[in-house]
Parts: sequence; C-alpha cells; structure tokens
Amino acid sequence: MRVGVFICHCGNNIAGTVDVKAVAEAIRKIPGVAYATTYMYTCSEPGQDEIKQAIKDHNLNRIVVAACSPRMHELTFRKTVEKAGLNRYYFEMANIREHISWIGEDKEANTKKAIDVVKMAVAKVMQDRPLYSSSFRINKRVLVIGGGVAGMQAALDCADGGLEVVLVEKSPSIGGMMSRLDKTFPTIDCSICILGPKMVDVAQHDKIKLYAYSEIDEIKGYVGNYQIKIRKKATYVDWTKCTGCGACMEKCPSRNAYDYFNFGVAPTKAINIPFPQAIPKKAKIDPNYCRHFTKGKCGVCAKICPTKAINYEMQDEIVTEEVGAIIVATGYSLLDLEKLPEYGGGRYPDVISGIQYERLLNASGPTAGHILRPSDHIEPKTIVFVSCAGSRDKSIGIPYCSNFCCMYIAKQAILTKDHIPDSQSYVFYMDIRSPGKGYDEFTRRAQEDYGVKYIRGRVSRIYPKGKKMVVKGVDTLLGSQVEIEADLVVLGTAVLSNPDAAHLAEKLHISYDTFGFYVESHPKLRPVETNTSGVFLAGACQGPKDIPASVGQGSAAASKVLALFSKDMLESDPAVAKVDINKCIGCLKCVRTCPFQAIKDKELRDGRIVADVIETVCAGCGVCTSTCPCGAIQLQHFTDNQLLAEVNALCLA
Amino acid sequence: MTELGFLKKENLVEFLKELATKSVVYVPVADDDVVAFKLFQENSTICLDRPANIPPKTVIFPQYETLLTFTFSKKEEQPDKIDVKIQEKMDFKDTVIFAARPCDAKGFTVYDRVYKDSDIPDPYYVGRREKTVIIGFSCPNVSPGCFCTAVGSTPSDKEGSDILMTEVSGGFVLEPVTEKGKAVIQSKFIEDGSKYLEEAQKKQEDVKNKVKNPFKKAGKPQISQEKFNDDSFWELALSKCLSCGACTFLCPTCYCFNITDENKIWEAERLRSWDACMFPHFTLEASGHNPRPTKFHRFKNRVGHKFLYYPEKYNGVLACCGCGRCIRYCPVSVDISKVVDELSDTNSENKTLTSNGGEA
Amino acid sequence: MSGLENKEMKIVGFLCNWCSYGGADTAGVSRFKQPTDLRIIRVPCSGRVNPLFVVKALLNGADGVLVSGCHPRDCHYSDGNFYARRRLEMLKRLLPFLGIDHRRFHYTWVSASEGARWQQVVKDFTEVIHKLGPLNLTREA
Amino acid sequence: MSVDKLKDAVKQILNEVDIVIGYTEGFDKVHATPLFINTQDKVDQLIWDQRCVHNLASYLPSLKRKKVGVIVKGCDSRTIVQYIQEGLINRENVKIIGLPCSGVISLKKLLKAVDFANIDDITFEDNGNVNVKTEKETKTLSLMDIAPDKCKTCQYPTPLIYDILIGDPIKSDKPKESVYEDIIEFDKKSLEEKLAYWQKVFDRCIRCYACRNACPMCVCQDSCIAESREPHWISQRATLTEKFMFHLIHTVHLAGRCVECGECERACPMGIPVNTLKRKINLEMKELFDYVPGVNPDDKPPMYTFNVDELKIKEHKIG
Repeated sequence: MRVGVFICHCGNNIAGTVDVKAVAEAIRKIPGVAYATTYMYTCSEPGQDEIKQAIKDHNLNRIVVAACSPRMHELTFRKTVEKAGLNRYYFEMANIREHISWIGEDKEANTKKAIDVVKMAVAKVMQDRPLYSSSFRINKRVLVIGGGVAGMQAALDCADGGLEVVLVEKSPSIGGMMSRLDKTFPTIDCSICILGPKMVDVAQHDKIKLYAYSEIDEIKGYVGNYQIKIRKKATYVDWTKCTGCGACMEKCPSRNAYDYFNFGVAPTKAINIPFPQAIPKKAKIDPNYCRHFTKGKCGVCAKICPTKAINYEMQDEIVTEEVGAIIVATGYSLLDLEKLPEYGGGRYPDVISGIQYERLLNASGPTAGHILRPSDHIEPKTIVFVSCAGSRDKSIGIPYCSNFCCMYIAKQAILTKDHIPDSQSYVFYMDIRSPGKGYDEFTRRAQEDYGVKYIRGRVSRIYPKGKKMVVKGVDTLLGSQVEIEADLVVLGTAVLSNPDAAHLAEKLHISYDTFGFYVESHPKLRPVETNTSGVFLAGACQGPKDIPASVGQGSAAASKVLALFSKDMLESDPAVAKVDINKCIGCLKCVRTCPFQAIKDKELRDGRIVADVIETVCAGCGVCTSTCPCGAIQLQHFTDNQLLAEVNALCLA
Repeated sequence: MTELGFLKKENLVEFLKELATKSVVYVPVADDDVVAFKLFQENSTICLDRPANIPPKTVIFPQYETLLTFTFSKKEEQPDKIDVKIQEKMDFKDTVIFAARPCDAKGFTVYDRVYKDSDIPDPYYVGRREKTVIIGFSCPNVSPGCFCTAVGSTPSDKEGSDILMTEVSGGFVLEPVTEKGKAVIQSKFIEDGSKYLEEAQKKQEDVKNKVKNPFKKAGKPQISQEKFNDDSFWELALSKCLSCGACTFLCPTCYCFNITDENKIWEAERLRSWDACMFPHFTLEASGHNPRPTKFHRFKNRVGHKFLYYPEKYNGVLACCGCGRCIRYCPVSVDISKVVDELSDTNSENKTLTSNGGEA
Repeated sequence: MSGLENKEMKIVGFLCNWCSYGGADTAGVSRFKQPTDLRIIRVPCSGRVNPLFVVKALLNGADGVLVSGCHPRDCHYSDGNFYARRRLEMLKRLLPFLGIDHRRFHYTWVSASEGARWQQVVKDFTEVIHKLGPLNLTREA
Repeated sequence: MSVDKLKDAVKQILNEVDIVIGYTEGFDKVHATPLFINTQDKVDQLIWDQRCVHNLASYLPSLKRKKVGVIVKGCDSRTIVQYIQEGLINRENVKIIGLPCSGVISLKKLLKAVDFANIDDITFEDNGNVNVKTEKETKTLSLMDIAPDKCKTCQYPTPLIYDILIGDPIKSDKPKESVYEDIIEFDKKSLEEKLAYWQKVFDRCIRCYACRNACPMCVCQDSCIAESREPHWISQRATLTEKFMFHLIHTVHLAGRCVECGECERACPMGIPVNTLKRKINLEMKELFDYVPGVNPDDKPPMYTFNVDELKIKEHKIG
C-alpha cells in the first residue's frame, strides 16, 4: 500500500486556521503513507498535475486529498487519479475546509482535528477497492413537468434538439403564470403576444407530446430509464372531439364557478375554456359547480355540444411513458391574501393581489382591461401598492425576497397611469430591488415620468373608511406617519413554492428547502442540476425568479439533457450494493427493505436462495447493508469494513 | 513422596494469601451460581463443592493471548519505508491453580503431549505450564454426566496435579505429587497430615464408586471403523446438535486455536484465540470450500479426535478425561459417552485401560 | 498538542451525504463557528447507519455519537431515513438499559440548507458531551 | 394429557413428513433431549412432561427443504409465527403438533434449589408439585419456583399456531403487565449500577456461541459476523469490549424479532442472562409500534418496515 496525501492550503482558506505543514508531517508518519505534501491550490491545474506527477514519481496507488468538501471536488480529483492510471475509487477526500478551517477558530484544535480527519481518510482509502462501471442504454426521451414559460422553453429546446418530449401540465392549458400577465417589465410588451406563439409552437411540434390537465402519479427507475405514470384527470369532455368552439361555456347555467385562471377576480362558468389563447383550447367541466354533478340534473352542455364531446362518466386515466431524463419546471404559487389579516386580505374586496390586478389590467381579463375596483366596479383614482406583502417577513416564515415584485409593481403603477391618467399611485417599499438589465431605469421612470410616489416604509394597517381604504404606514425617510385614503390597494404578495412541491420531490427523490423550493446541486456551479442524476430544474420551482431567468434556466436544463443524451450509453455508478453469495443466507430482509426494488431473490445451482442486486436500479443508499445481519450484502465504497476503518482510526488509534 | 500435609479449614484463606504473595493464585469462585477460576482475593467466594463451569485451562491456555506485537515506525526522510519491530509477549508469572478437579488437572497432560513434549514445543504453553503449580482437589462428590472412571481415571487421579488435596473432616489432606508440589506445602499453615490418610483414602474410594460408567462393556472403548464411517449414524445421532462451541470451550482436553492479526495504525498484534472444530469456520478454506461442511462432519471429528486420532498418535491415550462438562452444559444434551458407546465395536474385546487413559 | 487531549471529547458523527453533510458544508461556507470535537464520517444515507456503528464507536472510545440525515420525507433515497429513524430510536432506548447515558447518542435531521441548524446541533451536542465527560464502558485502556 | 395421544398423532403425521421432532429421555433423570423421529419404531421413545424445555421449532429453518413435523409448546409456537412473518420457512412443509403447557423446569433453578446435589429422580404432579430425590434428601418443590422466568409470566400457554392440538387449550392466568416487570424494575437502577451489572455478566462470556446457535431467530449461523473478517466487526480478543460487542450484535440483530423463548440463556454455560436485553427491546417495540414478535403471522417485523409518520417517535432534544 502506497498512499499519497495532498493537503491543500486553499490559499489562506485552510492554511489560515490549520497548520497544514504539521498535518502533512503527522500524516507522513502513518505506515502505508508513502508521500504527504501540501499545496497552495490542489484543485488548480498545476495542483492536479502535482498529484499525477507524484503518483508516477513515488509509485503511489491510493490518493487522499485533504481540502474542501467532497461534494465540491471529489469528482475533480477522481478524474485526476484516473488520468494518472489509478482506479477512480482509490481516492478519498478529507474535508478540512468546510468542516474545519472555516468553522473553528483555534488553530491548534483545528490542526489536531485535521490530522484525525485525514487519518480517517487514509484508513478508509486503504480499505478501498477498485470499482468499475458498466454501461447501459439510455432512453432518449425527456419528461418536462410543468408547462409554464420555463417548461415550454425546455420542451422546445429539447424537441428542437431532436429529442422526444413528454410535457405534463396540471392545469387545462399550458402558459403558466406568464399567460396571466398583461405586460412584462421593463419593456411593457404584451405578455401573451410573446408567449402565445411559443405556446403554439409547443402544440404543433411533432416531437412534443402534451398532457394537459394531467399530473405525475408515480416515477420509477433511474437516469436513462424512467417509467412515469401520468394521471390524466377527468375533464368530462372528450378532447378528441372538442373543437373549442365555446358554445357550451356560453350556455352553461352555472355562472359562479371559481375562475382559477383569473385568480377569482370574477366567476366563470362550470364548463369553461380558461382563456382565449389556451392551448389546448378545450373545454373542461368543474364538477364542484356543474349542476349535473351538484344537483344531479342539467345536461345543457351535452345537448348543445355540436360534436357530442361531453362525457359525464369520464374517469381519471393512467398512462405510462418511458423517458431517460426529467426536467422539473413546476413554477410557484402566491401567498393567500388571507394570510395577511393586518392588511385586510380576504376581508375587504378592494384589497387585492398583484396577480389579480394584472387580470384587471388585461384586455382579455374579466373587466376587458378596464381597471374597476371589485367592490363597486368604479374606476379607482388613488391606488396604493404594498410591496413585500409577506416577503422578507420572518414572523410568518417567509424570510426571503420574492425577487420580482418590485419590478411588477413599478410596471403596474406605470400601466395604471396609462389607463387612468388622473390617477395617483403610491408604492410602499422596504428596498427597491431592481438589479436586472434596464430594471433600475424602469423603476426610476415610474417615479420620475409617471409621478408614482414611492414611500420607504412598511404598512402597518389597512382598514375601510366609507368607500375608501385607509392605508396606515410609516415613511422611514421622513420619519413620519403616513396615512393614505385609497380607492384600491394592491399587495405584492409573497412568492411561495407550489403546495404539492414536496410531494413531487418525494417521487423524484430530489431535495427541497424549508420553503418547498427544490434544491439545486450547487448554488453557483450546478444551478439546474439536482443531486439526483437525470433530474433537472428550471424556473421558479427552484426559487422565485422572473421571466428571463426562467427562460434561461429552461434552456439551460434542456442543454443539460441534450448533453446527457449525446451518448448512447450511460456509465452506471459502480458504488452499488453487492452480494457475497457464500455468505448470503437468503433471509431476503434486503429485498423487503430496498427502497428501489433493486434486489431480487435468485436460486443458485445447488438450490440455495440468495439475494441478487440489479445494478442499474440500485441507487446506492446502503439500507440493505445495514439491514443484512450477516454482512453478505455490502454497499461498495461504503462497506462495513470501510466505515469501520474510519471509526477505528478515530477511536482505537 | 508421602510427606502428607494437612491444612485446617480455617487456615485456607490464610494459606492462599500466603501463596498469593509469591504467585498469581487462581481459585474456583462462584458468582451468580457460575463457578470459574478467578484471581484469588481475600473476599473470593471459593466454591469447592461442585466442579467449575469452565475448567482452569484458561490459566495455561487462555481464551486469547497476544503472541507478538508489531510496532511500525518510519524515518522522517524516508516516508515510504516502514520499520517493523516485533516483540514476543512471554513474560509469564509464577502461578498456582488451586483446587483443580483431577479431571481438569489431567487435561493438561493431554495438552502436554502436543504442546510441551513434542518435537516443536509451544513456548507460550510451555512458559506458562512450567511456571504453574496445580493443586488438584479430589472430588467430594460426583456431578451429572461425570464418567472419568470409564476413561481410565478416578475422581482422585493424581496425574497432572502437583499436589492432590482431599477434603476430610476439619480440613484438607495435601499429598505432594511432584517436587513443585512439595515446595508449595512448605508453609506454616501446613501441618503433618499422615493421621488423616485413611479417612482421605476412604473418601476417595466412596466417590469413585459413585461414578457411573456409561459404557456397556468394561475397558477401553474400541470404536468400530465401520460405524464411525457410516454417515447415517452421525446424521441420526447428531440431528439435534446446534453446532455451538460450548462442548469444546468447556472441555479440559480441547486445545485447538486460531491465529489472527489485528491491525491498528501504528501497531498490530498477533492473537491466538480458542477455536473449535464444531465451528464451520474451523475448516473453511480460502476458496470457500469446506471439507467439513455439516455439523455431522464436525462432531464426527470431535469424537474421532478424542477417541481415535489422538490415541493413535499418543500410544493409545484417550483425549477425554470424563469430566462430563460437554454433556452437562450441552444446550440439547448431546451425550458424547452415549455416542462413543454406540460406536463401540461389539465384536472385539476391549483392551484394559491404564490409569493415564492409555492401553495396558 | 497534548493540552488538547483533556479538553476535547471524542465525538463521532455519521452524516448522510445529501442533506446533513451538505448542511455541515453550508455551515462552513457561512463561517458558522463550531466546537472542534466532532469528527465526521460521510455515509450515503442515514439508512446506511447500522446501529452497531454507534455501539462500536461507544465501546471503542468515543464519548458521544451523532447521526444526522435528511428530514423525514426528504430522503434522497426516499425511505432510507425512515428505517434509520426506527433503528436509531431502538438503540437510543436501549442504551440507558445498558448503563449508557442516552444523551451520548443523538440522532437528528438537518437539511443541506440548514447551516445554522447544524451549527446549533454541534454546539449543543458538544456541550452535552463535555458535561457528561469521558466514557469508559469496559474499563479497558 | 397422556403421552399416548401424542404418540398416535406422531405416528399418523410420520406418513406425511420426513421427520418429526419431539422429546425423549436425556442422559439423566432431569434432562430431556430432542428426538428426531424418522421411523415408526422410534415413536415409542417420545416423552412429554415438564422436562421438555427445548424450543424444537428452532430446527425448522435448517430443514427448510424437508417436510418436517414438530412438537411445540405455546412459547415455541411464537417462533413459527415469527418464521412465517419473515418468510424463513415454508408453512406448507411443516406439520405442527401443538401441546398446551403450564410450565417447564429450569435446570439452573432446580439445581440451585437442591444445592447442586446430584438428582437421582424427579417426578411431577398435576397440582404443580415437583418431587426431587437427591442423595441427601427428598424434596417437594413447586414447579413455579423452579420454572424459567418466561413460564411465570406466560401469556401463551396454548400454541398460537398448530395443525393438531393435543390436550385442552389453557388460558393464561398471568397478568399481561407482569411480562416485563423485571425489565422495568432493572431499568430503575442507576446507570452506574446497570453498567456494572452488564460488565460483570458479559465478562463471563467465553464466546462459545451457544446462545447464538440455540437462538431460533439467529438464522445466519455459519455466516455470523461475530466470526467473520469481511466484515470485521469484532476481533477474536476475549476482552470485555469484544464480549460486549458480541452481545450487542446479537441484541441489535434480534431487535423486534425475539420471541422470548429464552433458549439463549438456557443454553449459556456461563449463566449469562442473554435474553434480558432483547426483552428490553421488545418492551420498546410494544410501546413504539404496538408490536409483539411471533404473535400474528401477518405482522411485519418493525425494523424492516416504517410509517411515514411515526406517531410514537418524537424528535429528541439534545441533552
């Protein structure tokens, strides 16, 4: 055994609080360590060359790098040792930066800890065994979950790249949040005018198979070979027959259905097509309001439908699709007004959310683009916008910034002036966050050219006074109380993850943060990857973001899939469970506990039953290894002996 | 050697205390009804009225011992060169085993032939053996499963002991067997014991007569090769065997061991630990092949070793002292004496047993 | 460096790669200062942590053992931490029966984003182990 | 119950199976020993009384590929139920002869009761009296005084699973709460006392593995990690650390699986209370998952399953 150990200074990041030379000296004394040195930046090209050279010069056969987190650079160095002719699993990383130098102030204690941690890594590397990947075929189809602008972009880019795409959208039409917007900042161009053509492209692309009003039921498999069960929810309208003529919607007697598309600004019909540009442009019955379902009689739509598309007996249908990669673009949701009782959210009709206001501004919205306040349908003259309505508020568990509210509030204030020239808008803000290209100029225009009054301070209370809403707040710049009698109040409500985000994450085996936003593999360097290989993120499901960022991520995720699919075969991770058939007693407890059904029973020639791992299905969690009483099934690279070597190096030595 | 000694009962602890000033003294101690040989302490609850659960073989042939230690070191300028210092662990102390039952003492003679008096003596065994004085204790009664008389011994057998101690009213008669033993009774607590000789002999005879002989025929059991090699015999006789090591580990004549190396970072040691032919690992080969794959093969070896192979090698001497522990403590009461009796050749005449378990 | 021998306790941490190890990384990136006693062993999943690893560590000289995985429902392998939870709870309840203070073993859930939480866990656990002092289960050196 | 009925049943079953496992006379008057019956002429060797302590179900997994008849007491039957839960036997290959039982003897307790004297004869009366004759005296003991602890709190005197039941079913008259009274009592001791206790008893261990091999649920046998180097959990040192480790391996592997037959401690030649730790875990399993091993064939052993929401497992505070 000839172990080489490389201890990284990481500039001053490690060497500042760890005596790296002392670590190298202590480690050099370990029997089996043939070489130990320090280097300024081990991950740099010369640093990696140094490792390769040392492997050659000192005939090293195992390598330990003590540096940053293996989550950062394990792969980098595995490739380095492989280039030098070693098996990539003859490598261990000791984390002396994130886990030591950055968190401990006492240099002596840090150095002692670093010696221990490197010693443990040396003990482990001595137990490491070479592992070899096998390769398997990739199914070059991709599933995109979510038909908002990020998902559509991802789907189109993949499809244009020649991949077959399965696009699943939970609502009846693709388009997402962007399809609800009137205009977009900072260009004030019509949202649906730029989105519409993309929606049509999706619909018409022969490589894209669209499942609207559908959800993911079950995901099985692994990168390259997923089996997806998709639930096509019952629409009660046979979409193969429906022409989208709208006759049913016109005649439907149930007029008080909740309008999801318009966020309840006005009611819609129990059978409806959500908006004129909807894709697919098909009708759908809401059984919560349809008289056929609630009262047991009606049938108007069935009678009126020229193609006899209505089918009250329709059931959910499960279809299975096989794909090799998944792009998650499930978007975001918004904080309920009711969660903001101090602002009268939910209680006063003239306190509305930004997205509702967007629908009032929109020409195809319920008011045909006329700004009429909900309570009495009168045009408001004084409008107050409240930003950070919920956002950046630890007290309600939303400490983060919702990213784009500052910008859309500026946009809405500008549009208000365009719609009602004699109106006056006020904006209560905490900070104006406008870091994008042309963004800051845009918010200045609102103030300077459109006379929007920006008040830096928080609103404490909103309450009605006659027909007005009194907005009480503070102007922190002037240090005075402010009270504005408004006709309409628009709240820039906080951006939340989707309520069922966690549920989907569990199916995908990806992680999500405290707020339900999906966690990317690395916040800077792997922003659209997840820690589950084959699953990528795009858009606001990862965190609040505006349209250009979402579109950018859609394309980025698509390019990741295209890169993944540029090969015909994928290499399997060899760090999977392996059965020693001489030891296995065939109790099959591993089969019982494997979360991936990756273990089956197998009969040997002598009739003995043993466990058998399906390598490509095994995800490498090691539950089987800690379940097996006789140690017959061992997760490679994390075997009992490998982990015991670490425990013993620390405890016994 | 007939300078009989006598130790008054009330002087027992004082005598042991005196011994303990010069030697490490092991005595049978009862704890939670379990009797085992432990280091003598003034408050030890010495138990003489029944045999220890585990014989005192642990003293001379410990359950595990470190044979060697390896210490690794390196020179600063040559990190890829390791120096290994090997050190044998052979510092054995003067030891006394007090109140070994005659069968247990005799067991050591079975070891002696293999580890002491052979062409290649085992220095660890010899080292301990030579420094140990064994004070045998003539059995005051018999225990379930005992069959020493059937294998050529008696409950007052002197072989293997340096002194034989017999309980009489008021104390113990001490009969030195070896020079080593003689030296031990040079003590102010030991009086002249000749007047107790008769009582002691009578007691020994009484107990001897109570020992049951499980064999149908008198004399040394002759095992029939035909039966011994009949697999179906073993399968039927041993179906109940659990293949554990209780019989071997408690046996005063079982001496098999395993050698393993245990590594730490800076040092390592070579261990010797008890092994048992009842364990599958005992004969497991590196290839995965096991020449004794079943418990039947393994028990056959145990019987074979004690009643065929060992006698073949050592002048007909049996490697069984009849202590009965393997029968008494077997979780499923496998009875080796019954197995041997069933195996014995009904056609041939048994040879007479000599007192050392050999043939006349 | 001998001055530290008595100051530091031997604490072993088993952290799942995807959440808690990442959480410890996040704490590091955020420079959340922590006591230095803990030594971390990276495992793929808390479900990989056989309770016997904890036993082994405690018997062989560790003064405290910490296991941390993804929050329930967030396991990278979907179910691993559910098994871990049951098995580690079993051990936690067994230890006092053996005469080992249950506080010497703690299992918890820390996600990759919870750097501050990780810092708190390490601080609190280290403090508890310092209070309990060294553990010598078998009177052997 | 007359032993003749049992013999008749065995004779009948012998037509359908390869072997029937029962009890016969052992090497002395107080010992019974397992009897493997493969021919009709052996049936007459069968005995059935309070000396029949062994859990004969333990042999089933090693005879998985044979058709086997087995005689079980109530406690032993839990082993079979647990085997079924874990898929370790083929139920259709096993014929179970159930015997309701109101208690057996503990050899260890019996010997203590007669001061470890050699026992020449022992007889059992229906009223629970046991007459023991030693070379010194003749003594009448009460069975419950010399019965294993498991009998004193037995909840399952009648087998839970059987094909043939011989004798009338017996209902348990022992309070449910009594089962773990000793465990709860022991747990009240201080940590130092408890640790000192385990140090003392484990120090006696000679690692003969009688407890393991006698344990019906220790199905690894030849593959046990106590003797392997791959994985190398434990060395061959006979130190207290390693003895402790061995017993904890046994305990952890039995977590939620131990059917409390007590064979482990009955088998131990060194008098170690090997079953206690497992029973402590069982107490916790009952509390956490309302699970009792070896009672319901459809149950799932709790360590091999989970609930997404564990109602009884609360997150622990540090310290």
